[in-house]
Amino acid sequence: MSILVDAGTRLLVQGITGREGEFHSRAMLEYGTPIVAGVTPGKGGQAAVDGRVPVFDTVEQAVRDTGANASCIFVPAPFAPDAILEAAESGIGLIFCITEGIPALDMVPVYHVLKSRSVRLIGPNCPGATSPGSAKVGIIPGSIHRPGSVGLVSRSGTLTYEVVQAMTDAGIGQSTCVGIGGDPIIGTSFIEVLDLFNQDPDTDAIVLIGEIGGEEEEHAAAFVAREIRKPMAAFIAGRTAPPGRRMGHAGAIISGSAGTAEAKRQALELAGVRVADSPSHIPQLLRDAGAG
Amino acid sequence: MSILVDAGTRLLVQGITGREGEFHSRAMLEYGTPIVAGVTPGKGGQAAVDGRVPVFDTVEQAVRDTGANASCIFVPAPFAPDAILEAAESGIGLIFCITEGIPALDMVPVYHVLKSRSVRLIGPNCPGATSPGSAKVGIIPGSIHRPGSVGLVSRSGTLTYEVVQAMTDAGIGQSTCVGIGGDPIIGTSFIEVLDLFNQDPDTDAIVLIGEIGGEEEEHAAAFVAREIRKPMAAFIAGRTAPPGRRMGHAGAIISGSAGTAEAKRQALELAGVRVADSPSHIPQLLRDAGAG
Amino acid sequence: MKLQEYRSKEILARHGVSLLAGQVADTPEEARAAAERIGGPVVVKAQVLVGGRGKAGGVKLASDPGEAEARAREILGMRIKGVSVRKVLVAPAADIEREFYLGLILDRGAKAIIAIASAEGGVEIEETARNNPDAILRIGLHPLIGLQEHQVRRVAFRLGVPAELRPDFATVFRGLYAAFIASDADLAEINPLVITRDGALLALDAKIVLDDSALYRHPELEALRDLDEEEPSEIAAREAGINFIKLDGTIGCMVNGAGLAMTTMDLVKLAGGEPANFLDIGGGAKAERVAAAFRIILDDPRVQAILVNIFGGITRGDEVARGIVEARQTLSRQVPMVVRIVGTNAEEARPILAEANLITASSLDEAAERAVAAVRTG
Amino acid sequence: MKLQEYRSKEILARHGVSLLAGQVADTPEEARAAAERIGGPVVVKAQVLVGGRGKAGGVKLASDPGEAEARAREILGMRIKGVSVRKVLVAPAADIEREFYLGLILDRGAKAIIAIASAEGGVEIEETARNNPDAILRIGLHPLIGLQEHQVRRVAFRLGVPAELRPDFATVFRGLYAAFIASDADLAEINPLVITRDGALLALDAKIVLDDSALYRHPELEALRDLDEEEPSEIAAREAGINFIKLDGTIGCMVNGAGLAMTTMDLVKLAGGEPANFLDIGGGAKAERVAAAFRIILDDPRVQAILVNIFGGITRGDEVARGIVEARQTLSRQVPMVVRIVGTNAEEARPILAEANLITASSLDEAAERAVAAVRTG
Repeated sequence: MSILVDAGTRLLVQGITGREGEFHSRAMLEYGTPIVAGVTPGKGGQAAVDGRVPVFDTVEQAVRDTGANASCIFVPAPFAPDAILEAAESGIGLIFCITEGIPALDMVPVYHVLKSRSVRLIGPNCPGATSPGSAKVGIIPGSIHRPGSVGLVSRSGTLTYEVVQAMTDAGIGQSTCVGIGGDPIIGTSFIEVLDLFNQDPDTDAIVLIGEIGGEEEEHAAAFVAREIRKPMAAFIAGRTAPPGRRMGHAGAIISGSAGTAEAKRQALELAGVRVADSPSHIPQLLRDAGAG
Repeated sequence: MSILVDAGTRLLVQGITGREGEFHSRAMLEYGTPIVAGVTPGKGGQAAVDGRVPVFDTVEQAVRDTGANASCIFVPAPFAPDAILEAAESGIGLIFCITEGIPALDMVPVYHVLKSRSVRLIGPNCPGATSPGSAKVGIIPGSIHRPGSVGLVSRSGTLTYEVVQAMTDAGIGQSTCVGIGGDPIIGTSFIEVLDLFNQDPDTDAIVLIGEIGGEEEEHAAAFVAREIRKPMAAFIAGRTAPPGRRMGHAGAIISGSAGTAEAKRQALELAGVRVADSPSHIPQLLRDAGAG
Repeated sequence: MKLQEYRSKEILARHGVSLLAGQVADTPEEARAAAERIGGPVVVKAQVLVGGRGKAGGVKLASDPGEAEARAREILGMRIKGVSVRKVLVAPAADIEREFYLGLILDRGAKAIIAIASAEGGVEIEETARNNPDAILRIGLHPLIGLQEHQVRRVAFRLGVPAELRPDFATVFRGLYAAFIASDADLAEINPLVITRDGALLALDAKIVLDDSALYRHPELEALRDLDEEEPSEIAAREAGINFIKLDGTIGCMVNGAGLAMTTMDLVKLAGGEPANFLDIGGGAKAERVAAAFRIILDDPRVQAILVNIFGGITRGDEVARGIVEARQTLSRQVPMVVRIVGTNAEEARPILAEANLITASSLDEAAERAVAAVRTG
Repeated sequence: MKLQEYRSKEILARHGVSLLAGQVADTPEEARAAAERIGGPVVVKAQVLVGGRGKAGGVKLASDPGEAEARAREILGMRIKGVSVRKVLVAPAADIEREFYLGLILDRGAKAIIAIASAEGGVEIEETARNNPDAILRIGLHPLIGLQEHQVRRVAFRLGVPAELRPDFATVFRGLYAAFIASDADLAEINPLVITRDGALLALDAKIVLDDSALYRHPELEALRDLDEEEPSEIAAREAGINFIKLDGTIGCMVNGAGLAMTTMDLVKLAGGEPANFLDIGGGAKAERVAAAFRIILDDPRVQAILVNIFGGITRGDEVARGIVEARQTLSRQVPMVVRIVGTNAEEARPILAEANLITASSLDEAAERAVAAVRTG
């Protein structure tokens, strides 16, 4: 039915007693995601989110006492890299880091340490992932989803919601929607998520939402051409973005001639992906491709 | 016929123009080991060892021009860790570090970087390896060997020679003799070499030469009990060594109650290994075990 | 955040990179004084953050202080790629024998710093990459242990640095790396790194680009930001916590989320209009931030309509709607405003917008079309 | 190389670890003066490199300077595990509420530093490991990125450090780690780390063991070596570049290679004798080094015979033989000498040894037996 998160997810929230952490934990609980523990150093023994979630001082304690198997991090940027490492070292195999504004050089060691331990990190600066009807981890509004068989992967936040809403409005449900984050250094690439969707028997078609900057979409296109036979549609934001300027996301910047929306579009089309001019065209492209 | 080094070895010597490097390179060439290149930064373009070996400034150049696939390092301790990393990064898959006196904390990152790249390091502070009749890498005197089917692995230098000589004198030849080094942090453990011997069809029996300090021999014993069905004999040096004193090798120190010769002997005997009271008894123990 | 040449050099010098620092001058007279203090021939260099100043005539030699003043007079006030020159660097002229390129950049693919070097210095590395890619050496630094000595040697040998200058080269390379790490850079380059005829190794020009996300821990670097070259509206936006980039069109955009903001611009263009800006108002979107965003957008006299596109997630649509209505009343100039609010509390937002007589739209495509139409008919 | 408590504390203090440093005294009078300067009750602690000084009566409280002098008089000159006390540390007495153990050690198995902590401080960690292993927390530090903040927190929470002292605990832990790395230690421990009744966190005792292989880059630490507690013969050996450890037997051993040297000792024992030393003369074995080795061995009046065991590899047997013969002539005392030389140029060595009337042997077993026999008949 889904990838990454599902009914078996036992979620830990790091930074659960912060404003953002508490707000989104409540939304996740309301969606039905089992949050088994929270961590805030120094607040161990308390209960967060209206007394519904036990709080621990360390991830190690939380994992030992609750069997948490995934973590969602809302810790502020200066402390988030350490929080990621703590989760990884405590046996958490899947980590979502929602925090934005983490310095790129801080993420370099974190990325490589996690890879060497085969721990999956989604983000940072990502909205998380939702498997409609079973679990949502992160900040994607639960209301926009509809269970179904189209997987979606995106570097963006609200743009993702836009596309998901358009799909839901058109009656096209989602298996899982994953935001991988807009930073230059992120834990999980398009390719890795595409691979998961490709292997997921309950995902019949895939939507990719890219944007300017980097070469992730180009690499993804090469992977699609080589590996993926499921119908795909895509949208690339930033056709009108000027070169050399950082468009909000630290990763969204056209450097020299690299990273333009046009190059990404061409690469994807060459790989057989239908690329939309507007998010609202995605449902039709999926139908044209035989999905939905 | 052997493990690690053989007729296919294309050796590079780092520090070839130093006194030790040149002396032992000559001995290796005389033994028939193909030394295809030497490296001494700043001496690129020269020829070392009586004009027989071309010298390069960097390992990268040497590998590109000569196809070297193994390296033997005679670089002084302050520069040896960098030399190991240089070899590993330049595509060398097997590195022998003869250098002694490298600070242990320098070896910590080197060890882990090499493991992550699947590069095999033997040593440091090791005598190298010889596959009698085909190739010798390092400083083990070539004259003491005799080709045969007993594999030998040791943490020591001259003690190894003693045992090899005893075997050769008794008519027992060796497939390969490997010195893994006497430092606390070494690249390749007893277990890894035992595993290679276990898989080598031309090795019929195995000799292990251990010494006090650490728990390598105990771990090896557990591995032997689990995996090895070939006859084995062993010798452990240091039954009379006092606790708390470093017996020459940085790794040879009994700490508290750990690392004694007696504990190692017991662990090995429990695993079915015949443990000799004197190096000279090894040949008889091998015969008793049905080998040689 | 890009640093000017003279700022970049200050940082490199602190990390042991040898260079001819020179002095910054705001006026031709200061340039003369600087040349007098330096003595001998100098080079007068425009300090701008855009590339190509050499080709544009922004770098000139002067053999004496009088000439330095004259050259500075020519360069100061000059416009290079739309940026007017307000500062020059007066530095001793070097007698160059060879020029190298040496740079470090954070590579997104490798998730590590890579070193880039070329024996063809003095030209942009992108140009060398196009014309003579084999002249470029790239070495990935280990993400956890950083620059290693063998890598320094490898670059020195590949560039053909003479034996007697290899220790100096190592000092420069290590200094460049230390500066990169210490300042949380995205890029740090020396171009050219030169060998002079009298056998010295010197950094003649340098460029450092900082990671904006790391500026919070480098207030001393944040203070080096060159506001002269920024649009006043962009400065105001940064101070208000708004991501804003000025463009040339007529339709101002106010959006929550960077990807959606770019998409909104794209759809304005697709509908036949021209976006006047990129604007991501961020999460929450409080009333005062909305008001600030409107002021910043309307500061641009070319703006003839505003398109507001909010996808409510954390942000609640009715609050945004109220903020828009309030903020609109405070504006000095009124333009047609197309507002699209979806997601959380979008229903509640609708009557608020209707009451204020704002143009609404349910889809983004429709919103873009209405904004374009408003400009056409406006 | 082990450092005395007061040296270890000096290093930790430099890295920000809070402690009651105290003053070192060589005489009871100095101890009194130190106590006067400190004021209030003090603790007088024997400075020796062996463990168990507390149980041996080497640590005593004194409530005033007069008492401090008296206690110092008792401790100075005392023998603890064979080492005579030459220095005491006079430190302010702390009013202890809780005691922790906190240590870092280079772990051979993990090939990384591990942190060890226990809420049962004040006793040796090996004892806690035996009696209450669950009280010990071990955390492996990442070999490439080192100590992380979450590890510091984890230890603090596990030990139950009160909230108000957690920042101080973090400073201590980070300081211990920084001291470990900066001094190239094998081990660095604070035991006990205490919370006093007035709520301070202090390192009351500390121990650092340095990596001998790294001393070449720490001349300032090498200078801290406490020669008082070493055998003079071991000091002489180190200066001659010889690996030498004094033992209690009667048969001196001179061997090339550490493993072979241990084996030679083992075989002496197996043959019924007692080795007088471990001695690895190293590679090459030049004549002057051989002579120095003999002098060092014979310095021990118990030595009644010498067993020389050389396996020629790099070392050429005939050269060693000549060195032995020459060196023997310079010795003040003659004892039976059994010489076994094998390997490179062993053939050429034989006539040289025979001519000098040295006892020879072809196998190591035989050599050991002859040395034992020489002592018995000697």
